[in-house]
Formats: sequence, structure tokens, C-alpha cells
Amino acid sequence: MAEDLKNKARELLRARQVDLVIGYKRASDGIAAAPCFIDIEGDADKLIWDAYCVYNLSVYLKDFRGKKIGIIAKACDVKSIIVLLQENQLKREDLFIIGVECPGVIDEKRLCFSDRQYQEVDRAIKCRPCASAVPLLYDWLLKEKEKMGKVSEDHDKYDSVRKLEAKSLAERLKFWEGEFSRCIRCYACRQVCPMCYCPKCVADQAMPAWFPKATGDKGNFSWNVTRAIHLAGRCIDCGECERACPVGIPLRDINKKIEKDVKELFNYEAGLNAERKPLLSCFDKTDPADFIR
Amino acid sequence: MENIISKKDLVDRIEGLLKDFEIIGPRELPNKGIFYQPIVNAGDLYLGDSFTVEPVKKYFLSPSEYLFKENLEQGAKPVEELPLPGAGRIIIGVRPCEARGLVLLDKIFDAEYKDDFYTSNRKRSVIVGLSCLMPDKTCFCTSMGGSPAENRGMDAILFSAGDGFIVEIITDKGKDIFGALGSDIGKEEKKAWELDKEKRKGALEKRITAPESLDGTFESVYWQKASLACLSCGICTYLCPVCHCFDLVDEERKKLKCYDGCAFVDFTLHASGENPRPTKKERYRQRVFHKFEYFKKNFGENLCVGCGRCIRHCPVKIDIADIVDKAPLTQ
Amino acid sequence: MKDWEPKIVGFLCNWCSYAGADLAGTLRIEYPPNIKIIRVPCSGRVNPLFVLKCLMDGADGVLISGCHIGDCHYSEGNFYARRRFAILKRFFEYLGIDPRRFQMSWVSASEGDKWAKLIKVLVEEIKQAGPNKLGGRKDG
Amino acid sequence: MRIGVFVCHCGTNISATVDVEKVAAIASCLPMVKFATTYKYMCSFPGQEIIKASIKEKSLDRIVVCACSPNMHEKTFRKCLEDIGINPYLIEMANIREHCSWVHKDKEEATEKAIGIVKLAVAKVSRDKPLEKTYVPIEKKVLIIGGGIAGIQSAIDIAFAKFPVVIVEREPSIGGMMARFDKTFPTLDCAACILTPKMVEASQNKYITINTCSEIENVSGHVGNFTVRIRKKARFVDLKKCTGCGACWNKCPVKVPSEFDLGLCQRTAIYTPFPQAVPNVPVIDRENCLYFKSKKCGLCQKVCPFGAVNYEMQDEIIEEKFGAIIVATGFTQFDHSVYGEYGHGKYKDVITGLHFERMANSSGPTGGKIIRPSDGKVAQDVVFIQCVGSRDEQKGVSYCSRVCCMHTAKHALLLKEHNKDAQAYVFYIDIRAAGKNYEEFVKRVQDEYGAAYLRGRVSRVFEKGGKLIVRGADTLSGAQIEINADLVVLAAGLIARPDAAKLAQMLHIPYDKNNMFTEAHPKLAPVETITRGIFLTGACQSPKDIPDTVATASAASAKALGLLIQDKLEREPLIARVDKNLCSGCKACFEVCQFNAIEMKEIEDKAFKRKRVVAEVIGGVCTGCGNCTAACRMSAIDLEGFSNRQIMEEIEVL
Repeated sequence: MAEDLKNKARELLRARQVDLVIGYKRASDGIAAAPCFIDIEGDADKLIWDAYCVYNLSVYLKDFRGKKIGIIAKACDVKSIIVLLQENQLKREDLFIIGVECPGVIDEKRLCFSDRQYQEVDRAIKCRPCASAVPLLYDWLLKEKEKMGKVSEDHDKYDSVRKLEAKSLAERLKFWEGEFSRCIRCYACRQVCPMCYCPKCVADQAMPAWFPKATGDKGNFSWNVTRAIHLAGRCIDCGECERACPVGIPLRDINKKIEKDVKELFNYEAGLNAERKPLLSCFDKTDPADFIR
Repeated sequence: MENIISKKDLVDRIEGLLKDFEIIGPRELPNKGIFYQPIVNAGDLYLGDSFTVEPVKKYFLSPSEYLFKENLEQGAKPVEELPLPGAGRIIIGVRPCEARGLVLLDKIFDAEYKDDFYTSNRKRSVIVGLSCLMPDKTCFCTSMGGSPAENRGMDAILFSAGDGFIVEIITDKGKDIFGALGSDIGKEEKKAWELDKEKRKGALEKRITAPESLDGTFESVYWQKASLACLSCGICTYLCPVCHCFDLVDEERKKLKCYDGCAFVDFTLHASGENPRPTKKERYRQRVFHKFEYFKKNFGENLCVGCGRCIRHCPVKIDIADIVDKAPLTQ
Repeated sequence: MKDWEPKIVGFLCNWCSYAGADLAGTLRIEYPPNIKIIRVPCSGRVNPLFVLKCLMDGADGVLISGCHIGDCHYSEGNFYARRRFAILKRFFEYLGIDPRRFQMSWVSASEGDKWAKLIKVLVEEIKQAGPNKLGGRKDG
Repeated sequence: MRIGVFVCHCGTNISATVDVEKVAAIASCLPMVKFATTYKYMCSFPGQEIIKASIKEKSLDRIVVCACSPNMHEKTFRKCLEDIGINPYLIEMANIREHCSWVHKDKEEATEKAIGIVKLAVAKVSRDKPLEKTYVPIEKKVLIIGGGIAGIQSAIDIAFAKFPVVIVEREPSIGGMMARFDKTFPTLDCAACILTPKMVEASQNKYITINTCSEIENVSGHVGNFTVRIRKKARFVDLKKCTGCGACWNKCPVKVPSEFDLGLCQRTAIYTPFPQAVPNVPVIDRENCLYFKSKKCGLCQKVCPFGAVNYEMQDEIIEEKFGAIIVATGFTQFDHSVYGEYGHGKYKDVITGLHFERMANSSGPTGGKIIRPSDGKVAQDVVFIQCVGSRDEQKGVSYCSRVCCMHTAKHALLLKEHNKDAQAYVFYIDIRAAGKNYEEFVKRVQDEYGAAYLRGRVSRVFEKGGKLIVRGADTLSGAQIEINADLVVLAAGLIARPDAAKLAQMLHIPYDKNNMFTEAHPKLAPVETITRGIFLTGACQSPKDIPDTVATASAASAKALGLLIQDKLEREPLIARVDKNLCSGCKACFEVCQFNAIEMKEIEDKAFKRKRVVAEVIGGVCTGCGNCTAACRMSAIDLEGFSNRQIMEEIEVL
């Protein structure tokens, strides 16, 4: 299967259809995957595709604007490409999307790389309710030869959100303040996010300083809230932020809450349609108004 | 001087110390990792094999440190300096690599120039180390001249031994804390301990040999390729026990010293808008050169202790050891 | 010492709510002095980060008030504001922020009485919610 | 920075509840405040003199006036600053009257709140920036879309002021709907008699250019500087060579139903829609012309003595710049075939008011006879049905079409004038005759012309024995009525043209659920749109009769002229601005801007040596609402006068 992928990359590079292929290679530890950037045919051998290929490579697209890029993308990664197209960050004609059917990637946080083979139980939590193993958009598709992992239909994606919602205000505040207290403001959540393409994030601005740069209750809370609200209607739940967070803040429980609300309030889901106007770039006259006095 | 102590006695001793000292040590947060935190109950202390996410550095160089306050109101004192921390404290569970990191940081902040905040934090802290039994596969301290049983920069160090620990007392500060603890180590036990130390040192093969100098590679396209995957986040620098770049920030009428990291997009961004390190290539090269070239030229050692944190936590598996190892020295 | 009194920030659109608050003054309708007003051209001008900053910086409550739907001076600004803050309101509550602390209203230039009544109710509600301790403030 | 704070007593309006001296004393200790004082009436002449003198004496560079609402006196104090040479945007007002002294009773509390308000204002003023009004040039030419009476009147008004104006008309002639009418209510002037002179005037006026057979393809730019692409469709007859002699159409062998006469008669393939057409030059209907269908024929070209017929003519696309645009695209008639009870449009003798107009016209297809289209017999009993499509939310539109009551009354009168023996029956719901001499007119039609007005709906129209049976209820008498009619005339409502929404989108003007264009304000800006520089006239905005249409036409011209007589357009500086370095080009601002005041532009990114797209604010168009600033995640776009820094500073001192 990886052979098909390598051949496709070679073919694209040979025909100069793309300047660069962004894909996965084996990491230095020999087990995990790492992003790789192939610009000559001879390097296409490095390409791999397996359940260790957790990364959403669309985050790198902004680094190569103006070039023709071939990108290996899973269903969730393609959703972020759709949002990027919707937000004028990419030109479709500059992209060659090498779609990959994905049975779910490993849960890096729990698995911590052993030598054993990927098993169904190792599938990342975010992948379990995923019903879209085939990307919505691609120029060429690498089909999954193995039996595709079963999508557990009864898996409630918002289970953890609902559990938190059921708690009292005070409990929730204590929970989130506790989680945010560990934040070291490394901004890995931001940097790994394909949607965080701002040339200069508000967190880094000084005039005005939107919230404290210092780690501490105020700054940490503000940063995490800001990140979340700036992703409203844009996050496609690739889960990269939570995976990258070195201190284990459950960032997906934040993103999913807004995702759920946006679905309930506005019947909007991110990453499905590049032609649709972004959630906050439009309104409906019948938007909910019950909270307004 | 070495003592041997059961785990229970150690915990009791620490519980006793809590009355007089602030005690900081590793705690396990389920599903999150191991974190240094102020210890409230000695029983919470984690003295197992896993490593903390953050290094102990933050207790000496605070991620954000207020230096002084500005008062604009008329009649008020225009600049108000903030008091230096003074109270004594004990930091338990510091790994040999991290402790050696402090020794390296001393060369910057406690040498010709003395950083008041850093030196007072150093002075007020008793460092109780913890030797490693099972190095992580990202660890490479032995390649950087350290070892899992090393005791540089510590006041005392714990070696797990059976149900308890062997405590090696290194300084007077260490003696004050643990001197009257447990029983003296017996001859047999001492012998076993020496053997154990050797075993620990050997547990980690030397992975790379850092080159004498990277000088010739400065202009190499290698750095551009090596940095392509970098996301420009702050994990590697913030979690590094020896990275110490900082940025001065004005906030809420206070002057603040915050961690900075060479991976960030606006690292060394000038007020004019010019940035001498505009792309990831320059910034990643800076990271490697600072550690394996410039610092070595100035202080004779690599600015890296091989703790493996930057590799372990890098969201895209960038491996600094691998990158240094493969640097194209002969071109 | 005086009893604790809540601090409330109001972001008022210039054309309707600010004028409505002016009218309350012209009509001399009394209401509690706990609210301070930041004038903005339109409720659509209010960046959600302003609200966040208010709550982090010690406000016990935040009110955004604009023109009634259909009356926006700029025709659609309040539609956008409504959408933005519908999300923020639910999100704040999820984080454990008392929903009484962040409120929204439409007050027209002719609704001086509505303005005064609204502030009375708001102050009462926020008093019940108690001092805002977000952002690591222990005192309130 | 040197801030001055001026606290007003407002007689006792403020000082009775607020300790103004205390406010001034505390204000004088605030950061960067170099001076604070109080005065009885700051807005008075001596009050303003105090401000001016203090500014000079204390070298103040910006001020806070603690007084009333900024909506009251902000302008006064801006002027005051301007008078002594300080930028007028370096002032903030602390509203301690409407928002404080007038709404609180406890002096201590009110004083404390006033101090808080002053702190806010001082914080804000410290981040005020000097702003300059800027000016943009104006293209001194007006585009009028639509050449009906509305467009013609507007054009004449603008030309009278000696500004060039271009009419773009889709049909081969100007004149629009009015050209089809017979007489006009309530004065019974003949429509042609009052319209034709205006058409001729428009065609002969050197300031007016008329483009017929033309359509708007694209509109870009903004007030003062619109760029409009116009497609001039090939007419196949040279406008300059043709004299309108008629040789061509007399020879043309093709006969098709005339659109102008709604199929009541036939026209040729080369034709002028009506005898008084302007320009009086025929056009070839490509669809039906034998030459175009089969390359045969070519008669018209052969017989033309001037060589004006040219089958090779191509569509021409021109691009022109305009300072203002007047939209006068008018209306179309409601399609009554949705009404089964009126025969779904199947009965030939069920016609609309517009058919009636053509029949009543002495130069029309029937030579002025009111006949049954089915058999050509003169109609005796004619039933008029009101509100067809209007006031019917289920099948038609919710609004009242406003003109039908009157034109029906007129029809009833004309019927009698054309045929003394005829009888008019009018089914109506309400009679709406609110206009000068309108009610009197309806009364006259009833009393003098014997029109039978029946209040009620028609439940069914059906054919029986060559007659139309109209069954309905007279709700006043409660009786069921059946009328044997020769002709049924439906007062079909006025609705938006089918492509109205498309045009509105091109012009970036809003339209309502009925696709009628929306005015900026229903009362105070009835001919403006929220897009500056675009004005509305006539029935494209809502149904209007001729007097109202002409009135709005002149109103729209006056508004357009008001723009054009400016040397340049003044630009209010309280508008949005983009920091290109921060902009990602995500278009969030572009999408949420209600005024299309944002353009996306490609710039060179020097750091990465590549091009990138960023937003740019069009100064003349931005209204300063700030919606874009809240939409911008990277805060690359900011609003002068209510900037992020100002508001954040205000929050900080709360």
C-alpha cells in the first residue's frame, strides 16, 4: 500500500505536477511517524502510511504558499483543508490532495509507542466516533486494503462534554482553573493547529496586550478561552492541540463544547463545504435570541 | 556519607519537614503525567521511574517574573521594586540531568553577572536528587557527559534500593536535612550500592558524540531541511532544563521577565519589524548552535544535559540528538 | 466598611442603547450606580475578548446592549453580535462562569424606562452571584 | 502627554448630586493629567474660553470634558479644540449628567461613580490619536439604470444641473411601462402626451446619453467612483445611419406577437416597439429573423436606403466610471395564472389592466375599442377584479400594490367613454384612494359613470355560452352575485422584476423578501440605500403611481446632485483601518462588512518574498460601525476613535 503512495509521489514530482509532497516518514525511534517533505523523486522511498501517522499535515501548507503542494491527508485533515479554502488561505489549484482512507490512528498519549502492532483498542479516542474514513475531497485516493476498523455508532462524541455540563458551576470552574493552572503557554496547541494561521496571534500582540503574557490564573485562563472562541465554527476536531499539549489539558473537551453548541444553535458544522460562508461571517435572521433581554 | 532508609521513614521525615519548609516534588496526575508541585502531603510525592514533564528549572528561573512596578499616579513612587524571595525550601526528586542543568545555568546567572532572583532562589533551595533506574528511550545524558547516577548540583541524592532508598549526602545543606536519618549504610550494602551505581550508568548507551564544532555547517541547507517540520512552538525551549532565553514585557504597569524561545516566530523580532532570524531555518539553527557551539566556546560544555524532554514532547518528533549527530561536518 | 457592591461594565451601542440610557437620565429615572458605560458605535463592534478582559480584570458583570433586531443603525451589526455572543454565553457557562455575569439586551433610544429597570434587575442578579473571583482574585 | 480635565456644573444639573470639586481634585492626580478645573457651564462661550486658555497656559495636548452626553456636545468641544489648533479628535466626554447626576440621588455614590466615569474618559483620551479628515475625488457623472418615467425624469433633472448622465435601458426604446398606458388618473391626461415630450427631451439633451438594448454586467468601486461594465446588445441597425423611415419593417415577412402590446397584435422581426419609440430606430429580433435563422431573406438590408442594417453587428461591452448610480428598474405585473378561480390565465377574455390600457389607447392594437380578444366583439359587461396577487400572502404578495384601485376606477371610466352602453362591475376589498383628488375621482366614476362597486371576492370565473360567468359575493348586501360578463379585467399587482435580486447583489444593496430594493431609512432616507452613492426611484423600491415615481425621481436626482457638486468627498476619519502586517487575508472582515467597504488586495510579502492577499478599507465607504474589528481574530483591523487600545485601556481602569 505504501508502495502505491510512493509511486504516486514519484509520479507527481516527475511530472512536475507538484513542487513538494508533504507526507509521513518513520521517526528516529524507528516506531513513530514524523512529518516529511519530499521534493525529489528519489526521496519518495521514505514515505510511509500507517496508524502512527497521527499528524494533521495541513498545518504546514501555510509555509509553502505559492508552491504546488501534494499533501497526504486523512479525512479529518481534509476537513481542515476545506476550512482553509473557505477562509481564503489556500488555492485549490495549488493543491494535490492525496487522500488516504483511515481506519483511525493510534492514541499517542496512552500508547507511548511499544513495539507491538497497532490494534483496534489503541485507536485514538477522537477516531472512535469518526464516521468519515474517506476524505470529502481528494485528487487521488489511497484505498485501505485491510478491513476498515468498525465505527462504533453508539459512541457519543460529546460524552465527556455532557459529563462536564452536568456538573455544577462551581465544580466546572474548579476543574477548568485546575487544568489551566498547568498551562505553560508554550502555544503548542496553537502552532499545531492548521486554523491558527494568523500572522501574529493576539496572544503575542503588545498594543494592546489582550491578556497577560505571564503564566498565571488570569493569563492562562484568558489564553485558553481566546484560543477556543477563535476556533468557534472552525475547529474540525483533528485533536492535534490535545495531542501536542505537554501538560495534558483536555483541549478537545473545550473545542467539542463549542462544536456542539454551534451545531445546536446554528446547525453549522465546520469543514464540510468550502463554498459555504464561515459561521461567523454570516447570520440568520432566526438565530436564537432567547438569551437577550 | 550514605544512609539507608525505608520508604515509610522517608515519607515520615518529609512530612515532618513540611512544618518548617516549603517542599516541592514530583506528583503524578493521572493521565496527565508527572509534575513538580508544592507538596502538601508527603505521601503524594512520586519517586518512581517516570520523568516530570517540566524540568525543575522553573523554580529558579520563573516562567514569568515580575521585576518592578510602575506607578503613574501623581505623587506615588514611580518605580517600586518587588521583594526577592527568601524563604528556605526543599526540592525533592530532581534528576541528575536537571541538577546538572542548574550547574550550567549557574555559569550564566551566578557568575560575572549575578541575577538576583536566580541566585536567591539557588541559595534558598535544598536539592534532593533522585537517581534514574529506567532511562527513557529518548534520554541521552551519557552522550552529554552525564549519567543516571551523577550527583553534580545536588545537596543529597536518593537511590531506590529494594523497599527503601539509599541517601547519599553531598553537602552540609543536605546533611542538615537528612543527616540524622535512617541508619548508616553497611559494608555489604555499600558494595551493592556501588555496583548498582555502575549498573545505572551502564543502563544508557552513549547514543551520539557531539561534534567539537558545528562552525562549518552554518550556511548549510541542512538546517533548512532539519527545521521544515518544526511547528515553532515553545515546548522544546520551555521544557529544556537549560534553555534560558527571556523577553521583557510590560504588562499592567509591571515590568515582567518571561520565558522566550528561539522557536517562536517573533523571537528576536525587532521593533522596526526587521527580524534577523526570519524563518524556521535560522531559528532552529540558533537553537542547535547555542547549545552545541556558542555555549561550548564560552564555557567548555554543551548547553544540553540529554534529558530527552525536547524529543519526548516534540509534537512532531524532532530529535535534536539525531540532528546534531547527522550535521554535515564535512562538506 | 461598606458592603460589597458589584462592578458592572456596559458596552452600549451609540445609536440605541447609549441614547436610551441618556433618555433615562433626561427622564430622571433612578437606578443603582453600579454600571459604567463604554460607548461603542454598534454592538457588532464588541470583540468577545473585551468581555473576557472585563471578567478577568475584576468586573462582576458585563452587559452588551444594542438596537433591537431590525433597528441597527448599520442594519446588520446586531445580528452578528447576537451570533457571536450566543456562543460565548454558553461557553462561559461551561467554564463555570456564572451566566448572570454576562448578559445581553436590546434597548432602544426610546426605552429609558427599560434601561433603568434592566440595570436594577441586573445589579440584583449579580449581587446574588457574588463577587467575581476569576483571574485568580481572592478578594473580589 | 498632557491631559486637561474640565468638569461642568451644568448649573446645578450636575453639581447638585455630584461633588464636582472633588471630581476635579481627584482627576488632577490621574496619570498624565496636568490640569483639572470646574466651571458652571463648560459649553457656554466663557466655558469654552476657559478650556482654550488652560490649553495654552498648561500646554495641554488633549482634554476630557466631564459634562453631558457626547451626543449633546461632543461636536461643540471638537470645534473648540479646532479653533485653537488642536486636532479635534483629541477629546473625550465623560457623561456625568445623563448617566450619573440625573439618575442617582445619593451624593456620595454619584460622586464616586462620576470619578469612575472620568477615569474611563482619561484612559480613553490617553489613547486618542489625532485624525485627519481626508477627501476623495468624485467622478462627476451619473448612471441611471432603467429608462422608464423614473429614469427619464432623473436624467432630465441631473442634466438640468449640467452634469452628464447615462441611461441604461434593456428594451429597444426608453419609456418603460408608462409608454403603454392610455390615460393617467385622476386628471386623465393622455400618458403619451405627457411622456413623449420627456422622452424627446432626454434624447436631445447633450448631457444625456441613452443606451438602449443595454444591460449592466458588473459594478465595482464605491461612492464617487463606481466602475460599471455595460453590455450594449447588437441591434443590427446602425443608430447613426437609420432615419426610422420604416422601409425595413414594411417589407419584413415575419409576424410574431408584439411584446409591447402584450400579444394583442403582431409585429415584424425588424421593428420598433411603438411608434413614438426613442430612439426611433428599429431592432432585429434575432430569434425570429429569417436571416439569422436560415441565412435566407435579408430583405430589410436590401430595402434600407441608408445601408443601416448590419447583420454582422456584435454586442459591445463598455466600461464607464460614475460618481453615483440611480436605480430605476421599475416593476413587472403579477402573473395571475396561479389563480385557478380566475381561470389560470386560460380564458382569452380574462385580461389584465395592462391589456386594457393597450386596448383603450386609440393608437393601440384595437384602435381604442374595448373588445373581447376571443372574438373581437365590443365588450358590454366588464368585470374588474381588484387585488389580484396583492394583499394575498398565500398566493401573491403581502403588500398593497397601491395603484390598482385608481387604475381600475380609471378603466371603468374609460370603458364608459369608449362605449356609452357598457357597464363596469368592480369587485374590491377596500378602496384605497389616498392621493390628491383620488377619492373624488373614484366617487365620480361611481356616481357619474355608473360603475357598480361590489365589495367582495370573486369565487369563480367560468365560461358558459360564450360568456364569462363571474360568481362572487357582495359582502355589503350579503348576496351571492353572478354576472354574465364579456370581459374580465384583473388588477394584477406590481411585483419586482424577476432579476431584481441579481441586480441588487451586483450593486450590493439590500432587498426585501419580495425582492424590492430596500431604502436606507423608510422615513428619513427613502431614496438612499445603505450603499453610499446608490439611490432608488420608482417602483423598484415599492409600488408607486406616476406622481410618486416622478417625485422620487427628482428626489434621487437631488441626492445624486448633492454628491456631485462637492469638489471632493469628505471622509470621516472614524473608520476602520487594516494593519497589513497582521492581516492573514481570511476575508472575515470582507464578509461581515455591510457596506462593502473592504477590498482584498495583493501585496508583496517582503520577509518571505512572495505575494499575499490582505484586506484594505475603502475610506469613502466605511461608516465606522466596527463590525469588522470584532470579526477579525488577529485584530488586524481596528476602528479609529473606538480602537482596541482605547477600549482595552478603558477596561483596565474600571
